[in-house]
Amino acid sequence: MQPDDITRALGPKLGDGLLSVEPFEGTAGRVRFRPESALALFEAVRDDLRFAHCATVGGIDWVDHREVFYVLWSDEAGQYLFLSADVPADAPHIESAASVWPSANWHEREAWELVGITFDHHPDLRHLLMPDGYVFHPLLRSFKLHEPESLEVKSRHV
Amino acid sequence: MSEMWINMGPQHPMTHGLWNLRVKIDGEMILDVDPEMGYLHRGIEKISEDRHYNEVITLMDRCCYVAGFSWEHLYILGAEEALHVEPPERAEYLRVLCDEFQRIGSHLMWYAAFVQDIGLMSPFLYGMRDRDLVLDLFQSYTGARMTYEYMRVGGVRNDVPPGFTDSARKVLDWLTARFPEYDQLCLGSTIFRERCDELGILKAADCVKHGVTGPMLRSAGVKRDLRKDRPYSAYDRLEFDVAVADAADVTARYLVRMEEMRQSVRILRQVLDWLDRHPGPVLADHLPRWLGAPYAPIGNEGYLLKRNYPKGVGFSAIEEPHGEALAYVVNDGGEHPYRVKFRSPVFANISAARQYLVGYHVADIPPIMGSVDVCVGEVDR
Amino acid sequence: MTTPAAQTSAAKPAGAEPYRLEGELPMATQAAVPFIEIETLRAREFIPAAREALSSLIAEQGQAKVIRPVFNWAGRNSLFPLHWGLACCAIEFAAAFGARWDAERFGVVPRSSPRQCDLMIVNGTVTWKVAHKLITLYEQMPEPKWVIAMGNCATGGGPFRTAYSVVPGVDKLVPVDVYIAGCPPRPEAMLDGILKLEELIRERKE
Amino acid sequence: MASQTLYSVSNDLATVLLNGLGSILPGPVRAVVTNPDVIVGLSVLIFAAVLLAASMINTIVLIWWERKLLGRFMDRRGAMHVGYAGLLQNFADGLKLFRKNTFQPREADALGFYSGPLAYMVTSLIIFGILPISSGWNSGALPLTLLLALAIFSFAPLFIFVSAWSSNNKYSLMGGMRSAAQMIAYEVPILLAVVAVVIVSGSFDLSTIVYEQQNYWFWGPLVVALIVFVAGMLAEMERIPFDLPEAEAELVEGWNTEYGGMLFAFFMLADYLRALVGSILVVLLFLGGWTLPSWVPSAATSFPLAGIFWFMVKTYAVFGLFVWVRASLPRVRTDQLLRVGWNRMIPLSLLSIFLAAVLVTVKCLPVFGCVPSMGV
Repeated sequence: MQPDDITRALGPKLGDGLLSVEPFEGTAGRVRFRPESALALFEAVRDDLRFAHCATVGGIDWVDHREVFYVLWSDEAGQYLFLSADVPADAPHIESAASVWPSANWHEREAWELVGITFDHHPDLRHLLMPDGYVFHPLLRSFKLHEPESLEVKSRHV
Repeated sequence: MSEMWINMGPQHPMTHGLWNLRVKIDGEMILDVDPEMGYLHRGIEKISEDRHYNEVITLMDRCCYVAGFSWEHLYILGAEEALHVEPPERAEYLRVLCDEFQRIGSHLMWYAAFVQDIGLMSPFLYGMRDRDLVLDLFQSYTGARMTYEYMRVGGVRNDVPPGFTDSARKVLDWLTARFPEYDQLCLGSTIFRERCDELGILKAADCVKHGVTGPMLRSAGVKRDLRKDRPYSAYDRLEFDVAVADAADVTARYLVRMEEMRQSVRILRQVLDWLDRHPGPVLADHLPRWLGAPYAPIGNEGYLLKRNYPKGVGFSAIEEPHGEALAYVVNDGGEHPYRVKFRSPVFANISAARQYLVGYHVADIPPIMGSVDVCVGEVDR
Repeated sequence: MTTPAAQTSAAKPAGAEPYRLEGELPMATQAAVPFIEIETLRAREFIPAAREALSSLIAEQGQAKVIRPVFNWAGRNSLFPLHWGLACCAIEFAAAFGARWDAERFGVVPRSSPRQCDLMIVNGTVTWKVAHKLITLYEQMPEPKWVIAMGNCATGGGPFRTAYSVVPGVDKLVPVDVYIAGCPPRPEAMLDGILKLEELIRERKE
Repeated sequence: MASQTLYSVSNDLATVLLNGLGSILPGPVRAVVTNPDVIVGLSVLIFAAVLLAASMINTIVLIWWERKLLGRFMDRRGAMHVGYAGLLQNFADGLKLFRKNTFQPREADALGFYSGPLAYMVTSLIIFGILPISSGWNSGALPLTLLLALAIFSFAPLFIFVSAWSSNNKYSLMGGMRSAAQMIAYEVPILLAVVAVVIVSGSFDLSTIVYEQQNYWFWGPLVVALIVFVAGMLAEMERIPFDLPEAEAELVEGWNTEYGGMLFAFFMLADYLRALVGSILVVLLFLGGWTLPSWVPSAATSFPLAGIFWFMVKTYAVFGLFVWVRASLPRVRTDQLLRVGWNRMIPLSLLSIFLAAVLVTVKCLPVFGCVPSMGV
């Protein structure tokens, strides 16, 4: 499957929700889309392009905005497909893919927890890796790790 | 008896690691489960952002501690793509060697843990005994039993020592002779079949729906193996079959893993023959010194210089012993990776726990979760 | 010991009447004097002295020469570690119980219930999420108990000491007796740590 | 020499001791010391002390035997650094557990929590008072010893359940329930299998049953009963493959999850006491007790205490068989266990009764010689 095929299959359904389809080495391509049309894209990708397996969902903090990416696999095509959407840093939210691919459930919980991207209509958006009540999102660029020395001093005072 | 929730974990003999399975039971029946992860979340993805490309390898060994080589390989493939580096061919074969021995080691560890879950005591010792032989091989060329730091961006750290291939063949011969023994201890036992047949069934459609991969998926009859479907390193030049079974139950997973070990032996014999015939460099020679140095020279002047690598993203997928593992390495031109994202197969396999646990007995939890082969290190990262 | 007997005997003038045999005591007329008090009166001189002598004998001689060494011998030769695995070191912990190293030679048998353990081997990275569970487990173990920090992570955080979720050393949570270096330590190193702990127990003074 | 019992020996010993003591004491005290009641009391004490010491030492050696055997089955060596070949290992374990801090969980019921292990231990010990160990060496002369032994043996589920319930732990509770269900399910086939032995031997007395086996052992003609009995005993002793109540994989330590220190040591000891009783019962009922086949040279049976020696050899061999099973079989599931118990074991034991009845009626065994008549 080539990027052109993907554009041809998705373009009519999504309209301007589909921003671009770039070639990406080792995969069928990288589909950039607007977060508003997420659910329609997911269903189209799953039903029309037959990408039934959602391998992972992740987020990247680009400081001025955040990127959500989905990695999908199709047995028919034997290829991976990347979907990625940019969400604003001040209100990072996108529609949950858990209704389309149930496997996205935990990956979205992790992305919410670590990168701080809210997934709307997620069935069970609670902490997965960090204890309940943890308020930070560690994978943001603004979250700095401790230096060992400062940690030493701090732990002595605890 | 009324319904109640019980916590299995974080300290529980069933878990084989640090996680908590909350189980809602009615008598001995399982009504609902809720896996609770994160007890081993070490922030590997975050620490990687503070480390040089070769330093992340240290973390990868500890990410999945029973399959360190596979995770090294996964990360290295992604980093090489992000940094636009090509390894020499011998290094690729050496990586396959590491991978496949690691698969055997990991499956033996799984075997040891799994048989203990259903109450078989001796095979645990047998599995550990034979795994130690594989670890001895690793030790002979990496110096470590579990945490190797062997692969490098652009190749591997060093070649195997002289005489390695012969001793490796001896280990393979020994293992080949042991496999029927393992089968006899498990499949030959009526109690084993009574316990494991038609247990923990997860059909192919559900597997795909819930992201379950690896031996669990192949035990449901789906012939998906990234070594065949999306060959990396030298796998396209090697002959092997993908192990599949149909029953989708615990016994089927056992069969798939056993067959995978046999196929790994087959691959390894080809790799060892190739290594004997094709000497050569194991590290790409066009690398800058800090990236190509066999041992990372911390404090070296050149090491601390700001590098301006061509920007790029690396995406790699390998068939880990537990399933499909992905790495996504974003390189923004700096000396550290901008973002590293890993996809752990066990993460997805556990997330589907409700699908294959509900409806069975409490006593079935250990064999079912044992057949999933949980490695908490890579789930929590 | 002193309270009831001392008060009642102080009420009576000491030595006013000599102690008599039990059969001659006018029980009927002195019904107010309870039997226990008579016993106490008769044993008044002997019991405290004997008790003191005995206890000092046991404390100084028996405890030091017999009892303590015997129990220390028993304690150090039968260390039951808690059967749990935190991270990488847990695999080497398991390997130490495998056929090649066989930690059971030294009487080390892992038990799953903390109630039956006397040694907690912290074999891996301790995160803040598991910290309170670790403390609970430690408190569930009956005295006397020991802790071994196995590997660099348990000792000081290891390669993850800068991470946001990792406790930099388990000695921030529970008292540690023996530290084992290594990432992960080899099974030999773990056995060596257990033998070091046995030396500690040999010299135990309580 | 007339048949001796351990009790009669201790009675003789007490008589000699107290009479000797009385002869050097003044008159009024002598009358007290040589009083028959005092002699009986002292002989009971001696009897109990000897039994306690013998059974405890045997139990601890049995644990050592299991650990060494298991080690060998698993390609390792087992305990070997404490005492010669690790013989003192279990003494160290016991002493250590004795020293451990004993405590009860906050929500536990103190009465059940403390009395459960004690009662379990005591009932397991009582059985040793009635088991014959060699010809002329009954522990105590009682009729119907077999019945009594099995009756006391079946007390255990009650105490296990009491201690499991009162320790207020979910795992303990589940372990206790499994234990009760399992033991009750396997009492029935055990008793029915024993009936076959009783039919053939014509007695409920263990000494008589052994005496009847002097010509041939019962395991040959009653092989079905032996299989049922051994399987049932495995379940009663809660050993793999029937160790569900202590199933380490799912229930942390089963019903003794909350027990530590000395109470846990009681459970351990009582478990192995029961294992010892089980092995002894197999030897007594099916393997001829202390007798040896006639083709064995007489030198093997003529040395002092030969009967006890061969009896112990057989007991440890039978226990070794149990260990072998433990080393090579996985654990079954509760429902499978109960299904096997009710659906397979009971028909099999009924079959064994039928076979035994046929054997007795036909009065002739082509292979094993004539069956003695009932004689009752």
